[in-house]
Amino acid sequence: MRKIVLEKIDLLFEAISNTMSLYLPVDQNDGKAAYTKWEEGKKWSEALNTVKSPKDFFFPQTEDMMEFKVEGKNIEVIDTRKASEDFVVFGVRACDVKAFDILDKVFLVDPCDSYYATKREHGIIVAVACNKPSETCFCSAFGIDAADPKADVSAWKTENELYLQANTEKGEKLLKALENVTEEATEEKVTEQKEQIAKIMKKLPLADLDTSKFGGGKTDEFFNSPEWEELSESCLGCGTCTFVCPTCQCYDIKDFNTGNGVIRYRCWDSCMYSDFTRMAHGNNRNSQKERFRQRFMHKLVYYPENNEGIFGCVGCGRCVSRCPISMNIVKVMKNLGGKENE
Amino acid sequence: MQKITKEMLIDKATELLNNGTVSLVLGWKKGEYDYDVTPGVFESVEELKKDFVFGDFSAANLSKYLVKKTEKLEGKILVFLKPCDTYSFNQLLTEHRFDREKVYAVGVQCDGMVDIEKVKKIAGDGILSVDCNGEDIVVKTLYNDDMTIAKADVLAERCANCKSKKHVAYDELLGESGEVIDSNRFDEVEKLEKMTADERFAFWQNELSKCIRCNACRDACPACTCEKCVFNNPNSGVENKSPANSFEEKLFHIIRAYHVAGRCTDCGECSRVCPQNIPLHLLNRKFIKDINEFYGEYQAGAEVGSRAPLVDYTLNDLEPGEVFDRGDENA
Amino acid sequence: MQRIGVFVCWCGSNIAGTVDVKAVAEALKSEPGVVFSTEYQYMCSQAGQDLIKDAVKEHNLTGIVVCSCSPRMHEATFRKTAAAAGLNPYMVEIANIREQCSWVHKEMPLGTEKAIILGKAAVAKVNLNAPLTPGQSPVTKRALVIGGGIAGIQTALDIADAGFPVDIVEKKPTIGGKMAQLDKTFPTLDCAACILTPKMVDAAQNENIRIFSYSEVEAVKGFVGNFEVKIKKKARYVDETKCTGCGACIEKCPQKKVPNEFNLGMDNRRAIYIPFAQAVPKVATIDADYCNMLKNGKCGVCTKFCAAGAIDYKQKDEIIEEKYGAIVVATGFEPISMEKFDEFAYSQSKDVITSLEFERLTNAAGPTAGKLLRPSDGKHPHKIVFVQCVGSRCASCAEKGKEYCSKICCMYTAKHAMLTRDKYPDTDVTVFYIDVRTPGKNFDEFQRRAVEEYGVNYVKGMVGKVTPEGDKLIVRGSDLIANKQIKIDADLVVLAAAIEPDKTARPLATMLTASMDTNDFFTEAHPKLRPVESPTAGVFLSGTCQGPKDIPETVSQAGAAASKVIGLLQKDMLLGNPCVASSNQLMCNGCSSCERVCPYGAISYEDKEFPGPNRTVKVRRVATVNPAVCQGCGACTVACPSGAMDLNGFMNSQIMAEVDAICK
Amino acid sequence: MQMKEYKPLIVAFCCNWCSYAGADLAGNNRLNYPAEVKIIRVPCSCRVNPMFILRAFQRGADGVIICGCHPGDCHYTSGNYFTRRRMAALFSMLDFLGIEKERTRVEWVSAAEGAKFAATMNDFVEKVVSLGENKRLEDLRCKR
Repeated sequence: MRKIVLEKIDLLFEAISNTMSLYLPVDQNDGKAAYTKWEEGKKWSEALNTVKSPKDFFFPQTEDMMEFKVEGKNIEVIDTRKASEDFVVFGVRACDVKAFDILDKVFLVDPCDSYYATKREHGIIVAVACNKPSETCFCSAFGIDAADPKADVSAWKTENELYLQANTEKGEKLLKALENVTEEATEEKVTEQKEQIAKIMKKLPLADLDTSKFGGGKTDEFFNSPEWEELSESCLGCGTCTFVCPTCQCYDIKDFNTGNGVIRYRCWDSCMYSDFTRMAHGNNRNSQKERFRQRFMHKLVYYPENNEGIFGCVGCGRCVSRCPISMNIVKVMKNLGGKENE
Repeated sequence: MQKITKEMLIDKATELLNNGTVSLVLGWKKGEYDYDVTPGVFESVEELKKDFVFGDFSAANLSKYLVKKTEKLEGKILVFLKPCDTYSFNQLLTEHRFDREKVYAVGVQCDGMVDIEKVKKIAGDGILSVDCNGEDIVVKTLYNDDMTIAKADVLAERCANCKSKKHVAYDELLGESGEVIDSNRFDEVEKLEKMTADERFAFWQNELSKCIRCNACRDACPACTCEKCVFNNPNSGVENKSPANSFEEKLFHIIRAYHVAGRCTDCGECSRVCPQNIPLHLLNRKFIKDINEFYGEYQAGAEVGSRAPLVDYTLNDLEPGEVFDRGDENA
Repeated sequence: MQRIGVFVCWCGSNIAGTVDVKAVAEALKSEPGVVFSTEYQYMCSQAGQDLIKDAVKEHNLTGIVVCSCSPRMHEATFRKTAAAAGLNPYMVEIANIREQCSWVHKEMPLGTEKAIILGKAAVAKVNLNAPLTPGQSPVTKRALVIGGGIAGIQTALDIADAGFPVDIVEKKPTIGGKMAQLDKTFPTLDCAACILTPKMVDAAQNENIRIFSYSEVEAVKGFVGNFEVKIKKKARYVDETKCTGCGACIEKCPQKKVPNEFNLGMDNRRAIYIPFAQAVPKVATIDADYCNMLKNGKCGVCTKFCAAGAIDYKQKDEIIEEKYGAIVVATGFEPISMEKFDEFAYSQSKDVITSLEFERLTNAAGPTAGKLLRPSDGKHPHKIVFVQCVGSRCASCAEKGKEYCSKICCMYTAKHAMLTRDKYPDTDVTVFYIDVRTPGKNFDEFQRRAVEEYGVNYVKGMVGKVTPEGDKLIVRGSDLIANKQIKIDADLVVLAAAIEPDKTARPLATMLTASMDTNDFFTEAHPKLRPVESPTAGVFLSGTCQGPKDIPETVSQAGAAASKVIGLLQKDMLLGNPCVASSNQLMCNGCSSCERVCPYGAISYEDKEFPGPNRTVKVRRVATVNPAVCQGCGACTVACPSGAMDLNGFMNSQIMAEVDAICK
Repeated sequence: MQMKEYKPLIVAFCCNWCSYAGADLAGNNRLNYPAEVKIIRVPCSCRVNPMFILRAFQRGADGVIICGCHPGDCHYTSGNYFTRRRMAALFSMLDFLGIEKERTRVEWVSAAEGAKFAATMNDFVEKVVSLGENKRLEDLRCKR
């Protein structure tokens, strides 16, 4: 385990940036944190988390896939990908780290998504434990330990220091490269910090959120629940929840005619949108209720069904705080989950 | 001035349900916390008693829901409208978006809504309870003991610059209806106007770059009730799902603001719902300010049936080239 | 996918001199959809057109791009060519490489490059063209004239003379309008009644003309060639078919204290009345506001004395529905109210009168039998002051007056002054004027005669105040030429009140969806080139409803409107312009934005059923465009936020394709 | 690549009845204006949707000008009055976003004003050239 005093943390950032790009949460002018490329003067945000999740680094909102050039009757297909370089995403919370697992299960299984895979290979994630979780946090419901995030590197911020622990080869390599700016450390303070966090976690309003009702094989139980009607009735059908969500992985592939060729790109799609998965015959989910249901059934039933019971939600609380009408997965779980959750 | 409590609204709704005036009630439902209020429909007195709330977080403008909720409705729906919501209500009526006969509108006195983001900025994260009590609010968090904050300091931007406490439409009123207010709502616009073009460009480039094209602004906007939005229509030539680059970001927000220009009542929902806190209302207010200055004061939704300025004209209107000659703003 | 043929014209050396036409034809060959591309010296020549026709057949073309002169020159030509080759004429697009390219650029490379781009834009557009067919609609061969003044009468007579049936709707009990109230007419001084009443009789006797007097237009539906109009025939409580106009009822009517509007309230009439002796139809009307029988059921005198048995107290308003092919608006004018002009003491003194009241005072059939007597004491006035421009040209007093010039006041004031001096040489006559405006045949000569031969005192300046003092009216004004204040103790003051459109015009315009200007005068389709047509097809304008006019002008405009109507009615079918707007109702919100910008009233709304989610049905209000009325400006397409409204021939997608091609 | 002289790209929307005819007249009188100006014919200036203008900028235009009949002379009586309001609002908004206001213009050109058409285009092109390439409303995907 290594450590660095927080006063000197910029030295750490500088050391990383010397060899690769470093991204970390930085406060924006509206007071909200967003992942930003580090350069001198940028300060690591104190905020619990960013509005947009770090999935953007591996699965960007918009990503060019290829380009077509048309000359007469010939079409040339051009791979426009640039050679990838290593980069570090620093300050990722336990929930978001877990979210990468969920994305991996989608993108890295056969057929493997090479766009995603390349970025995952080159990305090094430094996760940081959550000292001050928010009332909207419910990661513990999904078995995530906010005090002990497991990424390439795990980190803990104490009053004066930052402790770093490598968990993977990539992580070790990174810490090795940072030996000049860090010093050897014991786990004492970290254990203390973990305990403190654990205490807070128990006090969170959503600490007891029960997921046991949900999981694979529950389609019949929930699909026709009368609650969907009421839950979805004020849904605006916007894409906020899906776009701030660290685990939503749906995308659309579109062509953009530049006038000189066609760029084929993919971009995030939202199951809340009326044209989501529209097919030649039309749409299979015609009402907002059906679209709303799809999102939560996917997170709570369909995904676990296909992925050894792992839920498609990590309890980061982004949708809880960002939904324009304050409808979210917590309310859905409590309403569908019966009295135990009331 | 009397304080309006949720009980008063529940009583009113109960009365109207019981006497058969309405069959549904459109109001606000309590959430997980004190602040995450959801718009909702209530069908019975029991439901009202269980979940109905009204308070400093009943910010959502319910008028837009009338478009969908009245579609197949037999009988009437009761809707509670704060003063600014009544403007949207009228504007929707002007555009024939719902049948007035199917709605029983109760105007509710509004003392301004609280922005939870502002509360969090002062009190910190981990909010356990927010107790709103007239002038002050008491906040309890995981990390702090009770903290008392002046409500004035955490008012939502649109409420701090409230344009009107007057209900311009209602069948019945709960509490008092106030007056149109000579607010400072154009101050921010003016500040931007006074900047150089380069500064303005930098400002908007930065703000709009945050856009994630979640469409929340559009989907919450009571003026955006198109059956099919041009941005969802593959044949429109502007359809897109993502803010692919800075052009797409600008295109979306310019066209959206233009499409609601003269129809936007300045209800502020766009900025309220933006997950990225982009001050979108400034775009709308720019149009409103321009329209007021170019063509005379106009408040969309102030009356039903009024002619929006961009579907109107006079013989001696300002020339587009003269827009910039009204005194050199950068001098 | 289209099969497009490109035809590049040399126009001799006009194009080929600055544009490498061969290069253009070659470059456009590889554009999407193009299957054939060629050039020729004169595309518009017979040989050139044959070349196009042959190519259409040989290459199975579905679209044509002609790179040539302006479409304003030969678009019609090439459309005919296409039609002759069996193509829809609207599958042709022109790239203007002469007026907008070869003639304005000097260097061959530049001209060629631009010509290619313009050609590409045209190709991009044709790729999205669709065949268009003009709509046809039948014409109802009957005209409606709204207003029975001299304008309406003349229009109706002219249309009737051409053999078409015409209905006149007049809100008053008689036709004749304002002209019937006049005494003499300038500049010839012939008596108004002598020239008007024969026309009224002509109208009444013309078998093609029906007169609906005491009637109003209640509702108008439809469009050019096919208007459906509801006319309300107000109850006059006298059976028109029985009344002989003998006047016995009037003589015996006990209610004698009804202000006589025909004499502008300067004397009284009975509750049953005929406005004036030469009224058409000469039928009595009962004024329900004053008739004792109708008010409280106590009287019935007229019934007793009516030998024809025409009195019918139970008569009700009657709605007549009729179809028309064309509508002429001839609603005329009213003098503006003088109530707000306190400075002239109009409401304070009976001896301050308007010029129209003066007409009645000098008219042999008026309240004084033509003797010029003061309304207050019946004495002969010895000093008369005429004030011109009362409420006209009054930019600063918009709240009570009008900004425009009422046009007729200078001449009638000169007429009044002259006639007064002629009949009563002992009377001093002073006219206050801002300017004397007398353009018109023999107009200026007329006004000069008033000054030079009749000694009318013209003072340039405005009257500041009129104060009644005893039996005098003290008139204070300024003489701008002598630069002094003057004071006249007058016996009578005559105000040349501005004229304004009749109050019924505005609601009528709404019914007709005809546009009006801010002064409520009807707007013409084009101020210079289509002065008697309203922008709404099939609605025509006659007389002062379009703007202030004197009688000769009114009559000539009436004739012009009639000739336009005749031109329309003699057609059996109207062929529309296919480049009209159309609404994609699936996307339409029914918000009315398009309707509000449509200058022609071509857009209406209907409630229609649409499939909702999951086999439900929902009813929505959606716009529909009447292609016979739409003129294709496209204003609605931009007003429509959802893009549901598009314009055939200039579709959003087509224009964007052109933009893309140009910017490529 | 060789540095080329900067040639702006100008899209001119001209109404069929006045300005397009005015442009034709400029041609008839052989009045020169830069070949960078490309005209798109629309029935009336009120047919021009703000989306077309943004589209032109997206696709690489450096300036967009809309020409219509003089107010009061519209073939459709009121079209250009709507254009006037729409474009005043739009241009002001573009300026508000910091996009150079000189890149957009509305000019009233009658069918008789061939000289005005040419002069307007010369002036407009000159202004746009002085601004240089459109960078603030560009879509890099369209610039290859």
